[in-house]
Amino acid sequence: MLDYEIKLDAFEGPLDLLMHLIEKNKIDIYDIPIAVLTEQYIEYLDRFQEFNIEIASEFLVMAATLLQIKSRILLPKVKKTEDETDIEDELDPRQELIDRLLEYRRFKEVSEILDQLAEEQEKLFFRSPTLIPVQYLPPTNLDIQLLLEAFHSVLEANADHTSLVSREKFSVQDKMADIIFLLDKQAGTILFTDAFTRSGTKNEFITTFLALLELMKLKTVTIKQTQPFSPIYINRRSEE
Amino acid sequence: MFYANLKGHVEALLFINGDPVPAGQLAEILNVDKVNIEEIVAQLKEDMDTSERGLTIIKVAGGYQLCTKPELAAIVEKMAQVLDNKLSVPAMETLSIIAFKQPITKQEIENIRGVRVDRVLMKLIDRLLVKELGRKKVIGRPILYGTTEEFLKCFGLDNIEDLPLLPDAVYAE
Amino acid sequence: MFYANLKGHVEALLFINGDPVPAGQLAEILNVDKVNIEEIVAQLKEDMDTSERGLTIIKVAGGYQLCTKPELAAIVEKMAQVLDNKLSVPAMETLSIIAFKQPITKQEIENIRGVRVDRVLMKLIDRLLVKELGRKKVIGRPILYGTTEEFLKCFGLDNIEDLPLLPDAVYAE
Repeated sequence: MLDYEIKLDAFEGPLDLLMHLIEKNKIDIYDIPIAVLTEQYIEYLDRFQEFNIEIASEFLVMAATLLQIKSRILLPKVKKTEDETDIEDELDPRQELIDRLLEYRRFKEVSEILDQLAEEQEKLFFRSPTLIPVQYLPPTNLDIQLLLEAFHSVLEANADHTSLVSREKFSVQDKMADIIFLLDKQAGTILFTDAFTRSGTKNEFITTFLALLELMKLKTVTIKQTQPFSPIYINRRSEE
Repeated sequence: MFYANLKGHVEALLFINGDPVPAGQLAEILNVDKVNIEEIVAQLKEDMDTSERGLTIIKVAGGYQLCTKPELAAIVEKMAQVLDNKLSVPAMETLSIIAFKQPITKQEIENIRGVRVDRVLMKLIDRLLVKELGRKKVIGRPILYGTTEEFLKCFGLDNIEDLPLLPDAVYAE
Repeated sequence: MFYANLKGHVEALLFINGDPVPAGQLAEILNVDKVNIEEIVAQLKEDMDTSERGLTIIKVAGGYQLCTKPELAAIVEKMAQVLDNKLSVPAMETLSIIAFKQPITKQEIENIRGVRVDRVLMKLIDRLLVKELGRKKVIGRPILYGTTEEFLKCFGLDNIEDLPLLPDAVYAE
């Protein structure tokens, strides 16, 4: 009666069930009596009480494979013509199954070894790392020549601007970007006066003011003052 | 021994780090050769193992790590919240296949185990024991899986070559 | 001493517990009296302090805690130090501007380089090559930056006057 309590998921799969039968019947894995094994395998499947389609299909595929091997063994060997040698025919029809079972068994054994390793390792206890703030050290072997070259390349890149358009140091475009950048950094609101605190030249003040007007025209920002002489705020309009 | 005075330094560094520390990193910090570090660690470990100390050193995942002695596990467990992290048999089998056959695709694992491994594989990835390594250059470009550093730590292996030899020579490809 | 064999146990328990462990808890786990724990810890601490160990025990917040010896602080800190071997081109350019034009504000650097330098500047400060010097007395009181002593060392300079003279008087504002 006990047999009827066998559950499909007691076996991890068709190979596991086959291994169980092989061990139970002390079968030589290299010389499987395929008829006996097939019979027992199918008998087991019949006894399974619960029938989970997804799991069962894997077991059924194996049953079909076993039956196929069995029939190939039973079939009389096809006579070969003199030239033709059918390699497949010369192979033991069981060979593929034997290979699969051997490989499966090998990994079952390995997993037991790994299990022991893990068990040993579980006896060791560690401590969590102490957090030390990362400190970056300065680079080594820098050359003063490199520094000089870097400076020259900056000056060269800058040369056009400084000589020709020195008065255009502050463009309305740049200032607009500046204000947007500040707004983004400050969660969308800055003090009106904050937009002006840079180099402090008159030229820059004018440019900043123009930039602000442009942004208002584009409806990118709004200006708010709750009462006379209270601080003026610039707000970024949320994009709807 | 010449560098005996550095034993304490090594111990302090391993203590702070918690995780395995490669010999090279210790060598750099202490400004000695890697071979010196190996000597220092060996001696430090011997000191620890031959005295009434509670700690020892293991070589794991490419580095040295400080840990409690295995014989104290019962005592330490009383304090540590020990989670039952044991892997199920299917998970362990799948993991061994991946460990020995990596890089390997899901389909290849399933061919060996004879069952679908989707859920088991997800579990192993969740536990950080297995990771994706890339894609196999065949039709469908299936994902290739392999083991992680966490895997080495869990099984006390210094590197993947430390895996036990497969029992059956027939299959040594 | 009677409980000397428990020294290793105490060490292991303190090791896995990052936080201070009260004597009472240790006593409970090891099944001895609290006063025994105090003796064991005292002896363990003495062993540690009188030998070439890297660790010691402190009494803190009502418990015992394992920590690295104070004299090893400098070594331990090295663990978290990262040597940045190369400066990127933008970093080098920004550094050169600061070196030759110091003290200089961020805005002034940006005016010369034509791009925002916030991140590069942070990196140079992190790398200890640049520091804040004070604030410029203009509206907004922007921060002034200059080079550090580390900077001199990195470039093999004795002092800042050793910087080569700029070839072009035009740029000396």
